[in-house]
Formats: sequence, C-alpha cells, structure tokens
Amino acid sequence: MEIMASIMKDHILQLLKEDKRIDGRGLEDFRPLTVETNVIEKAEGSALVKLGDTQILVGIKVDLGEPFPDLPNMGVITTNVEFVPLASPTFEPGPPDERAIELARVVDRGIRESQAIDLEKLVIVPGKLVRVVFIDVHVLDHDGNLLDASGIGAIAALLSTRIPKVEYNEETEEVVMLEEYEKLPVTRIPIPVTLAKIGGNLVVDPNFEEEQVMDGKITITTDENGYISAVQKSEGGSFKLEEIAYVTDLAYKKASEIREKIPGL
Amino acid sequence: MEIMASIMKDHILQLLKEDKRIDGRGLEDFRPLTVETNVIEKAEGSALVKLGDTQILVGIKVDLGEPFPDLPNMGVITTNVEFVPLASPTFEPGPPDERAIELARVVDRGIRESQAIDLEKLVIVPGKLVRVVFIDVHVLDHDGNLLDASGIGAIAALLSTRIPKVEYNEETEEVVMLEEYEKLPVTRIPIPVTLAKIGGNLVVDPNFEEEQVMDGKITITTDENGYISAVQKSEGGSFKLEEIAYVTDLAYKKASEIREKIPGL
Amino acid sequence: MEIMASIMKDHILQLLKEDKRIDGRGLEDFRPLTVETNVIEKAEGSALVKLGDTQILVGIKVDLGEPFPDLPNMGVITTNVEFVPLASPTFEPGPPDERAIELARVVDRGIRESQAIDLEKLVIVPGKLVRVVFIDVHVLDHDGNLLDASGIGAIAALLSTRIPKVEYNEETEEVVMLEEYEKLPVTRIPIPVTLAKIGGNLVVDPNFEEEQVMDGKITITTDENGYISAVQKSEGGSFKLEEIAYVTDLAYKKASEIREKIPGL
Amino acid sequence: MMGKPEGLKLIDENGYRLDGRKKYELRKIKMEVGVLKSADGSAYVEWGKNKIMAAVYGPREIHPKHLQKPDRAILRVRYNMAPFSVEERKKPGPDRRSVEISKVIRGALEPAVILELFPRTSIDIFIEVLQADAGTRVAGITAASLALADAGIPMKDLVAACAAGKIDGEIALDLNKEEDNYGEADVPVAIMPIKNDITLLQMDGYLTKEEFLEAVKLAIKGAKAVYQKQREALREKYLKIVEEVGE
Amino acid sequence: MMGKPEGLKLIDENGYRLDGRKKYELRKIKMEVGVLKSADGSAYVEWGKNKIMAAVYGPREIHPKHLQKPDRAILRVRYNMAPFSVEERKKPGPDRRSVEISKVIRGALEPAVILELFPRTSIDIFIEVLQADAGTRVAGITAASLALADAGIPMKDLVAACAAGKIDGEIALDLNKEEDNYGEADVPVAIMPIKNDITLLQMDGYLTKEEFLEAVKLAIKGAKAVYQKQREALREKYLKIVEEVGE
Amino acid sequence: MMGKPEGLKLIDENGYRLDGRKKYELRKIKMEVGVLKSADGSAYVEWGKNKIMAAVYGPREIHPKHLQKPDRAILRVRYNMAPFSVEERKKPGPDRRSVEISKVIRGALEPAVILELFPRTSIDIFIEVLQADAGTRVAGITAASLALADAGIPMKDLVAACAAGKIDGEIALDLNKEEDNYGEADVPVAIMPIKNDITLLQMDGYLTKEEFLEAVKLAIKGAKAVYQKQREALREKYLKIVEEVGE
Repeated sequence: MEIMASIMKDHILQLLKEDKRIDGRGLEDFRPLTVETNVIEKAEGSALVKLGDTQILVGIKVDLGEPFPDLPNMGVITTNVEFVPLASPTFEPGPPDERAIELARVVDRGIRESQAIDLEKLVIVPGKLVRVVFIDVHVLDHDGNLLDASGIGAIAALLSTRIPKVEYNEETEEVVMLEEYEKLPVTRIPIPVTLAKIGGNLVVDPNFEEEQVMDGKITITTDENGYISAVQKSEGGSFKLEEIAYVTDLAYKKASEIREKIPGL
Repeated sequence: MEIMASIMKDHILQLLKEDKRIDGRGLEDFRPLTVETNVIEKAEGSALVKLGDTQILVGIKVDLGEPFPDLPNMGVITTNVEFVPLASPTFEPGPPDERAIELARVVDRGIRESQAIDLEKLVIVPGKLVRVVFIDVHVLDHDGNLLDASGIGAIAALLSTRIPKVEYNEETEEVVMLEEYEKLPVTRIPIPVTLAKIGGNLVVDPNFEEEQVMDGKITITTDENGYISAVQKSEGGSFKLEEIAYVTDLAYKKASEIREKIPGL
Repeated sequence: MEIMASIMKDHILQLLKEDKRIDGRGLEDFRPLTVETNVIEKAEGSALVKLGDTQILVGIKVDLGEPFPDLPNMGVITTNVEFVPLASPTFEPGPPDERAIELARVVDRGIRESQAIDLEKLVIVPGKLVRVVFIDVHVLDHDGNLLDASGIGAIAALLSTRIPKVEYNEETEEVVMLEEYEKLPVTRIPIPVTLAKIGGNLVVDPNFEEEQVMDGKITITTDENGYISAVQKSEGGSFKLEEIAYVTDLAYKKASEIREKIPGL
Repeated sequence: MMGKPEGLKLIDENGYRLDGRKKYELRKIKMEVGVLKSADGSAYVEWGKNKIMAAVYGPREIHPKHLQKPDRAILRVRYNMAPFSVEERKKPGPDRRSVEISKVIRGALEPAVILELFPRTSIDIFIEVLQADAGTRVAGITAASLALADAGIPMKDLVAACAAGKIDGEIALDLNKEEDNYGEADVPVAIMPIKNDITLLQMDGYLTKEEFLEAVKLAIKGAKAVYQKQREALREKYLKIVEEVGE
Repeated sequence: MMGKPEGLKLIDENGYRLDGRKKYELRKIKMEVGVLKSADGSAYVEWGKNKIMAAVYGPREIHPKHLQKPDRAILRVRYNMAPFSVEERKKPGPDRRSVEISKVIRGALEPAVILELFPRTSIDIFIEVLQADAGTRVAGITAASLALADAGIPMKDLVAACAAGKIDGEIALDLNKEEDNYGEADVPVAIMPIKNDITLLQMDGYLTKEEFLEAVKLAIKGAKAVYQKQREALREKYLKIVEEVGE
Repeated sequence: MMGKPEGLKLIDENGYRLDGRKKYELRKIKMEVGVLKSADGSAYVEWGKNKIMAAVYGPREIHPKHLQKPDRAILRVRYNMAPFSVEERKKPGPDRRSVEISKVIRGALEPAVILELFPRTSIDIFIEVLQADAGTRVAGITAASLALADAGIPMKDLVAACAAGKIDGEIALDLNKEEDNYGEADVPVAIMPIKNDITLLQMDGYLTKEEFLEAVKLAIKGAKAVYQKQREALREKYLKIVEEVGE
C-alpha cells in the first residue's frame, strides 16, 4: 500500500514536470461537471452533482422552528455532510469525522458569509418562529474534490427549493401552510474552487489519486459579485503569498464557468 | 472454540437424524416453563420467566407523558431489552446491540399489532396527557430462546400491572393520583413461539447450544383469537413455504399451552 | 515500565522504613501550596491551585435555571472535572472516566453535605427560577493528589465568585440583571485531606510517584466547625480502624493549615 | 399501521388502488448495475418512489482483527436512510429500526453468498435509501444482491425480494407508503428463486394464518418477477462490458 | 439527604424505627449462591427490599489486549441498576453514580482476591440491582463476594459489607430508603473479617469525628453478622453439591 | 459576524479601536515556555484576554497500532476550550468548531515538524483555551509551536501565527472578540517565517480580492512580530536552564 502510494506519487510528479496530469487534464481544468436538480421529490430541494466520477447528492428540508436567541430576526440554516461508507473504502460508519465536519463548515461559511440566503425573509414571527433550512450533503462516490462538488450541489439544491407559503394568524397564534409554493430567497451564488499542491505544482479540482499524494490544498469560495466568502487552506503543506494570489484569480474564473452549469441560472 | 463448535454441531446433527435433541427433548417440546409475577414491588408490574435455564425479568413502569403528535388519542408503549453482561459471556457492557434491538422490536410488534393493550384507554387528556408504559426486559441468564421468554414475560408482566387511577381537573389542569388502583387494559395475550432450523431439521424453543449451530430461526407470535401479530425470520438460513406453514401451525398449538402457564389467566 | 515501577516501589518503601519520602517531605507534610483567585476574568469566580507541581484551575459559571422538582426552594450546584490530556500522559481525550467522575463526586459531596453554599439564598422564584452554579475543575498538570487540589480550588473559587444581583418583576415575570454585584452565599470552608497507604505506611498529600505504588488512599473532608462532610476510601488496599482515627485527626489539623492559604479568608 | 382516515378507500370499486395499480401489480421498477466507481460492486434501484443505492466492498481485510473468522468471510450490512429521504427530516445515523433492518437483510443475503471462499475477510454491503416510500428493505435487498453480483462475489443464486400486504381487507402486492400506513399488514419476503428458498420473512400487522400464507405466496410471485428484472439488469451490464472490451 | 418532612420521626419514643427495627438491628437478609447457569459464579441477595444479583466471569482472556497485566489478573466491576428497580424509571446505562460505585466496589473487593495467580486475564464482576432500597452497594459487595467464592476464585477472605448512618440525631445500623433520604449521614463499610481490614469506607452526610467513628464501628459489627450469613449460604451450596455428587 | 448594534463604531475618528489600539497594532502578548511538569514540552500564551496553554507529548508509542506510519511519526492535535473560558458556559467535550480548528492547526504545524525522524510514533499536541477572546487558534498555534520546541522536537522553523480582519470597512490587525463579532471578516494566518511559507490560511467573512490579499499580508506582518516574541521566550527558557545547570 505504502509502496504503491510512493510509486503513484513519483508517477504523478513526473507527469507534472511536463504540466501533465494523471487523467490527462490540464493543470487548470475541472473534470466534466453535471448538475441535475429536483432528483428527490420528497425533499423541498435537491441536486445531484457529478464531477468526474465524484457523485454528491444534496437534499434540502425546510422545517419551522425557533430562531437563535441572539438572532431573533433571522431564519436558521444548518449544513450537515455524511461520508457514508458506500462512497469510499476510506469512509467508516459512524458520526461525521473531522474531514466531514471541516467540509460541512467550509460549505456552510461560503453560503452564510455571502448571505446567499436572505435569512431575514425566513422569519415568520420574529424571535419565535422561523424557517429552518437543512442542507444535507450525502456523498455517493468519492473520487476526489468532495468540497467543490458539495458546495456546487448545496447552492444548486437551494436554488431548486420550493416551500409552501405560510400564513400566521396572530390571534389564534396558528400557522397555516398554504397550497401555494414559493422559492427560497437565494440572492447570491457562491462557488468553491479547490486547488491542490503537489510537489510545488498547483492543480485545480484534484481527483482521488492526486489527493492521496498532495501536500495540501486551498479552497476559495467566490460569488458573482466578485467577493470572496470563504477561504480554507487544508491538510499539510504550505503556500507562498504569490500562490495565494494566483489561486484567488483562478477561483473567480473557474467559479464563473461552473455557475453556467447550474440549472435555472 | 471453533473446533468445539464443529464437534458440537456434528453431535447435534447426529442426534437430530434420530429425532433426538441434545437435552433429550422431542423436536416439538418446550423446556420447562415457570412464570412468576409481582416479583418487583417497586415496579407497577413484573414477571420472572424461567424457560429451562434461561431467566428473564420483565418490569413495567407507567408514567404520565405526551402522546405522539400523530396519535393524539393513544397512550404510548415502549419496549427496551437489556442484554446485561451478567447473563452471558457473549454479552458486552454498552448500549443494546443489534440482537437486543431486534428482540425488543419483535416483542413490541407482537404486543402492538395485536392491540394487546387498548391504547385509547390510556389517554387522560387527548393530545396532551397519556400514560406511557415502559416494558423493560432484563435478561438474567441466557441459555437460548430469549425471544420467547421475553415475549411471555412481557405479556405476563403487563397482565400483573396495577396503576393508580387518576382524576383530571379541567379547570386547574391538574392531575390527581388516587389511592385506588386499576389494571392495565390488556385485551389479548400474544405469545411468540420460535423454531430453529438446524441442518434441515426444525426444533422448537432452541437452547443455547442449538442456537450456536443453527442456520436460522423463525418466530411466530399468535394470540388466543387465532391471529398472527408478528413474524420474524432471523439470522441466516432459509425456509421452504411448507416449513412456514408447519411452523405457523405449531406456533398456535404451543402458544395455547404456554398461555396456560401465565398467572391470572 | 513494569520493572521501573517495581524498582520505584522498592525505593519508596525503603525510604519509608526510615520515615522518609521520595521528595524529602515528612510523612505528615503537604507540598508547597499556593492559591490564586480571579485568574479567569470571564468566569464569575476562579482559582488556580498549585500543590507542588500539581496544577488545577477551577472556574465558576453562574446561570439561571429551574430547580429540581423535588427541591423547589434550593439553587443548584453541579461539579464537573476534566482530566484533559494536556495534564498527564495517563489521561486520554474523551468524556470523564471513572477517576474524574469519582473525584468530581467527592469534591461535590464535601461542599454539598457541609452546606458550604446556602442554596436557599440562590432561589429567585421558588419552584421556577434559581441560580445554577457550575463548578468546573480543569486539571492542568497532574503530579498527584488531584482531589485535595481540586477541593481547595473549588471552595477558593466559590469564595471569589461575584454575581450580578437580580430583580424579579412579578407582574411582567421578567428578571433584570442589575449592575450591582454580590458574593455567593458561602458559609463554610470544607477542605479535603488525602492520605495514601504505601506498604503499611500512611503519607499525606501523595505525589504522582507515590500514587503509582500506593495500595489505596483515603480522603476526609472537614470544615472549620469540626464536622466531616465527606469520606472516601479509594483504590485498593485496606485500613485498620485505628488508622481511620489517625487519618481523621490529621485531616482536621491539615485542613486548618490549608484554610490559611485561601485568599480572602 | 396507523388509524386510517374516515372514508379513505385504498382499493376502489373497480379494484384499482390509489396509484392506479391492480391488486397483484408491482410498482414500476428500474435497475442499474455498476453505478459507482469507488465500490467493488454497486447497483441503483428505483422501485415506485423508492430510490436505493447499494455498494459492496470486499472481500477485504477486517480491521478489528478479532472479528475475523478462520474458515469464512463475514458479511456485514448497513442499511441507512439519507436525512432527506422521508417527509420529516431524519436525523443522521442509525436508529433502532435501521439496526433491525440491517440485521434481517444480512440474514436474507447470507445464505446466497459462498463465504467459505474468503476466510478472514469481510464483505461489506452498504445500502443507502435516498428516497423512501415503503418497501425499502425489499428494494434494498434487491439492489444489494445486484451489487454483490457486480462485485464478482460467488453466489448460489441471486436474492430477489418483494412484499405483500393487506389493505381494505384484501391481500395485495407491493404496498406503497400510503397503503403501508393505512393498511392492516405488511409481509416482506426474500427468496433465492432457483430452489424457492425463503431467506427473509417478516410480518408486521394482524392476519389469520390463511391470510398470512396467501401474502407470503403472493410476495414470492412478486419476487420472481423482480428476479427477472435483476437478470436483465445484469445482462445489460455484461453486454456493456463486452462492448467496451470489443472497442 | 433531603429536607425531612415536618414532624416525621424516624425513631419513635420506644426506640423503634419506621420499619419496626431497633437502632442496631439489620434488615432481613437472604442469600443464595449459584443461581445462574451461564456465569462462572453467581449469588442472589435480598436485603430488606433490595434485590441484587451478582455474577462472576473469569479468569478469562481480556479482549483489548493492552489492558492485560503481565503479573496478575485485572478485576473489573460493573454495578448496574435495572430500569424498574427504583420509583422513577431509570434510563438504562451507566450514570455518574453507578460509575463511582463500580469503582469503589472494585477497590473493596480487590484486596481479597489473589490476582497474582492469573496473569494476563480478567475477572469480571457484574452486579445487577433488580430492586433498590438504600444500601445497594453493601448488598452488592456482599453478593459479589459470594459469587467470587462460587466461581472458585482464590481469596484471602470473604468481603462482607454493611452501612451505618445517623437518623434523628442518633447512629443507627443499616438505613433503609426512607431513613437514607431523611437521615443526616450514611457510612457504608466493607471488611475482610479475619484481619479486621476495612476495604470500603465512604461517608455522605455531616458528622462529628466521634459520630463518624461510632458509625464505622457499628457498620463493622453489622458486616460481621453479614459475614456469618455469607458462610452459611456457601455451606448450603457446598452441601447441595455433596448431595448431588452422592446421588 | 453578527449584526452590529446601531451606531457602534469599532474605529473612532482618530483611528483608535475600542481597546485603544491603532489599526495595525497587536494586542499585548506574553509567552512562557516550560510551564508544565508532566508534559514533554509546554508553553503558556496570554494574548490580549486570551489565555492559552499548550502541551506536547511524544514522540511516543501509538496505542491503536493500525494508526502507526512505518516511515514517519503522526502528528495529532486537540484544541479544547475550558467550560469557563467563554461568556456562556461551554459544555465540555469537542464540538464541530473545535474539531475543525484542531484539524487546521494540525495542517499548520505539520509542515514544520520533521516527522520522518520518528517512524511509528505519535507526537500529540494539546491546546487548552482557558480564556477566549477571539484569535484563539492563532494564539494556540503560537503556543503549540513553542511547546514543540520545548519538547526538543526537531523543526524546520517555528510556526508563528496572527490574524487580520476587516472592521468598519478597514483592514486591521488582530481582532478582539468585539471586533470579531461586529466586524466584516477574519483572516487567520500561520507562517514559517524563514521561508515565508503560509501553513494556515482561512477566511470567514466577505471581502474583495484586494481586501483579502491586504489582510493576508498584514497578518503575515503580525506573525513575524509574534515570531520575535517566540524566539525571546525560548531564549529566556534557555538562559534559565543554563543558569540552573551552572548552579
């Protein structure tokens, strides 16, 4: 195993010297991407993302609940990622491990900090009753770069979400779900773009093999207004300041291309 | 260990060829059964079941609580089984494992689906306040066929249960426990009967050794009205359709015999 | 490891034959003790205890909450001890193990049973709203006798605690925190004193090495009124009745000396 | 089985069920084999509104070594529901229901797998319910059996599964969610069709002996139809491989 | 120790306690040895309303191997309360109280067991409280000690246990639940009677030094009476075996 | 990043922040190396109101053996907050935030440690936040790096860390709790100063590319100042040892 890993690493590094990648892509190329929405009828929103052989299914459920005490005028979003063992020999059954937790939190930050969802519009009764949006990322096949696939799936699923309008009767204090549906108030489209660093080279959208041998990686989430809403350097390795600048520029460019592929945009 | 198991298996199979069992019983014989109720004074109901060397203690506690939102006019029953490590070298400390969970759920289904307890009579204030019945099965000595012993113990303990009558004052919204006691509304007596399949033979009430070498087993829970309220094929192995028919017939017969042994019936 | 332990044990026993200890102390001597309070500004009370090289940090947080249903006229105290792995190679990450739980419960009993805190004075609305006092013991460096250090730290931190006065408006049912602060109603100063038994010898305030080789130990918590509020024989080993009498006498004496070192007394 | 709303009829006067099926009619079933790259074998099954994915890993080394069996592989099964697979969001992680279902599915598949060929290893089956609409366990068994075949695990036979039940007093095939909620009984069955061996059998409800046996027989018929679809799905996968190799 | 209801007297003017006992009187105690088939040793103790079962397994192999000691067996103790053993149903599984009690019981039994005879093994003691009425830890130690003897584990002495306490200002033997709730202190003690070695000693309450030592002495007396009952119970078991062998 | 209270100014007209600092000014930082006896290396850092203790154990044997790497040590990091370290008492035990922070801190320190020297072992870093006031992760990295040096673990360079952020529309160094709550972004950075290698980089907030890069550069400057303090703290420790040896 360790020996195979070292041979694979040598091979990948050898190719990179000539700006080639193990699967034939250029250093700045994403794998083929498809995004299909409304794949789970029982969920208020959903998206199936295929990024090369990586497959991610995101489901959105919307409930009613209480706001956080310190944020009485905001709805609640919560992001959970399940690395189910169906998706990879490297996943184990059990509660989310540090990889799944980090991934969920970076996806969540990208959405939250860009204010991609107008949380104020999710309030029904201030301080008492708001919509609670669950973003559940279910990894189906892990062939690398789960973070970008998850972030793309999350925003695509949110865009596809339809929720019943509600009417609140102040006298009876009752909430009535109407037959009429409305969209979630999604106002921005943050897209994460990840580059791995392998022996001094930077490659975008690393696949599983590349992730096995990389030193570290960095993810930049940008929106269509030119803002960054999350940055995360992950795993080991190190980056130079100029590399950060390069990565940021590339993130904008790739995010624009990806945004084209999201249904309904 | 593995060798001892294989020698034991050979021995059991050899005997079965002549319709004999390792402990001398016939294929359709239960081990000696005793059921003693009211053994735990602090519980509202209880039963100690000895089935050969298998010992099970069931305690019933009855609390007040809320009904399930979708079943506002029904009391709540909940069945829990503890495989405490005192009872067997094969039990480990910790939360219920899959064996204990399956057992609890099959006992629960047998009672629930036969409507053995009239849950509507457990309602005090519809949608708000009902009786919550905890059926706690505590395994004391595991010598095989825990499921039948537990099912017998559960219904015997329920039959022995006495709860204080309550009065609900609508104006003050207070519940008063009276000094007077009443029985739980138990209307049917479901009894599970288990057969193990060992090398093509079917034996009822398998003991520990037989369970170690069996291919699989099947449990049929029947009540005195001639209805089946739960069926569970468990472990590996397979059954022919004719075997299912035979097992069902035998389950009725054995259940009738067992019902005779339950105090107060 | 096992061999080193046995050599250390021989060495310690050899010294004890001449009434000497491995760190040069007499059998009835505590290690140097310092107690510093108000070290964590964000906590309502705090104390840093150094007992030789053992270091304990205790923080007190005070919240509002409900009383226990059976004790409607009493505030709530709760004691938690964290054996964080920073403090010792013998500590593992995870929820409190049996050592931490026992320690927390003995410290808690010493305080609770002496009624060191007047819990009735912590009631704001009887049966509904009381102060909840969290005593959190954080072990920083484990060089033996964590229990005495923790007990000393807990009572010192409680003595240092300042909480905002509250006003309860019966009409609006609202609680207002005032700018004015008051002390916690601490009325007694219980101090635990621990002796270890090593090969027939009794030594007070055992250090880490002594604890490694001791047979067992006993802790007596006494207050300044001459009462005992907790006793705990812990680990293995055994004590004679006369030893218990000796230990009790010494516990009073040592507790008086320790009480001198607590700021604000 | 919940209290049925007043006046709700699950079978109308013409013998049609709420989703338009006849009493002995299966829901629409789609199967696809080999849908995941990472797994050694995989399959996807759509069964009415059920959407189920199954993956097989193994035979492979077992991590906690004391679980190894010197004379055979161990089979492990994990049935899991995605949080968004049901009306009310399900908290992630196993609940008591999925622990039981995982156990009975293992018992349903074990008789088919020739475990003696791979001593000291594990064969791990993961079933993910992406959308649930009653009958997930039989759909899951059906998918898992395909995934085992896709992984090249030697088997005595495929395991095919189907449920029957009782609605409005009549025995009917393959209940959907509404029928399961308001029906009188559900009887999931799995078989190895070559020898008519029943490897899964449960009953949840209240039936006479005659009704029960009628339901079992009907479910077996359903499972045999499912078996044909399984074979077609595997044949398709085989043809695809042949095609690819031919290229 | 809770607030005592106004006017409640735990000892009446004639010196009788609520359950009719005198100050220095034990509750009724029944013991039976060898009550479980699966365990290597077992015992059942009824002590007033307490109903306690103890089982011993071992010496046996330890599963997580790094727990093994090269020069002796390890002793493990698990004290557990059945959910129905107390007035308010107890959620299954260990709480902080039972973790502490398990630990001090281990410390009470360890000095009696000759662990050096069985290196690299564990001796596991399981104590199940089936009904609780104050004094479960001393009853549990008493039962566990019998179960150890029944399992044939070599011991220096039996461990016998009993508690004393303070009620209505007086030191009394063996408090029951009501006395424990409304009393001023409880002092559980375990001893190895041959050498008068104290192996368990706790105090929960508020006592002067004199009261504390009086309680300890009284508890030791109680434990010695318990010791006689333990020996009788073992003798009965022995006679039963002799009888069976003789048959 | 919460909603800022109406009218709250984080930088006043004279360019002063709420705690009196200028835009590019660090909070007061104190460091002490070798503060714990039990640990192989340790350090204590006060950074504004943050109080952080770090300890290193190792290289040492790894308990679950399958975690061993044949060619290098593994680095493990646990960042933990004391329950009393924050305004609202924090329930003990790791939450999702501390799991993530532990992971990124490991990634920040790993490039500096020469793990190849100690195959099959672990180096364990424990960071305890005793009081938190924004910036605990950079303070924690700073303390952990000192503890590693104190433990004598060979490193390519110290890791120094600092954050920058955006408040009232301007990029500022080293946000405190109030600024973090009501500011627009926080950018924690860790570097190995000798080669200007960035080993930690996160951003939480909403920034243009220019603002982001400005913040990174400012944080690097801050980290370099922190680096000087680290070296001083180590020098002090060294002098103390020399003194002691000399005695």
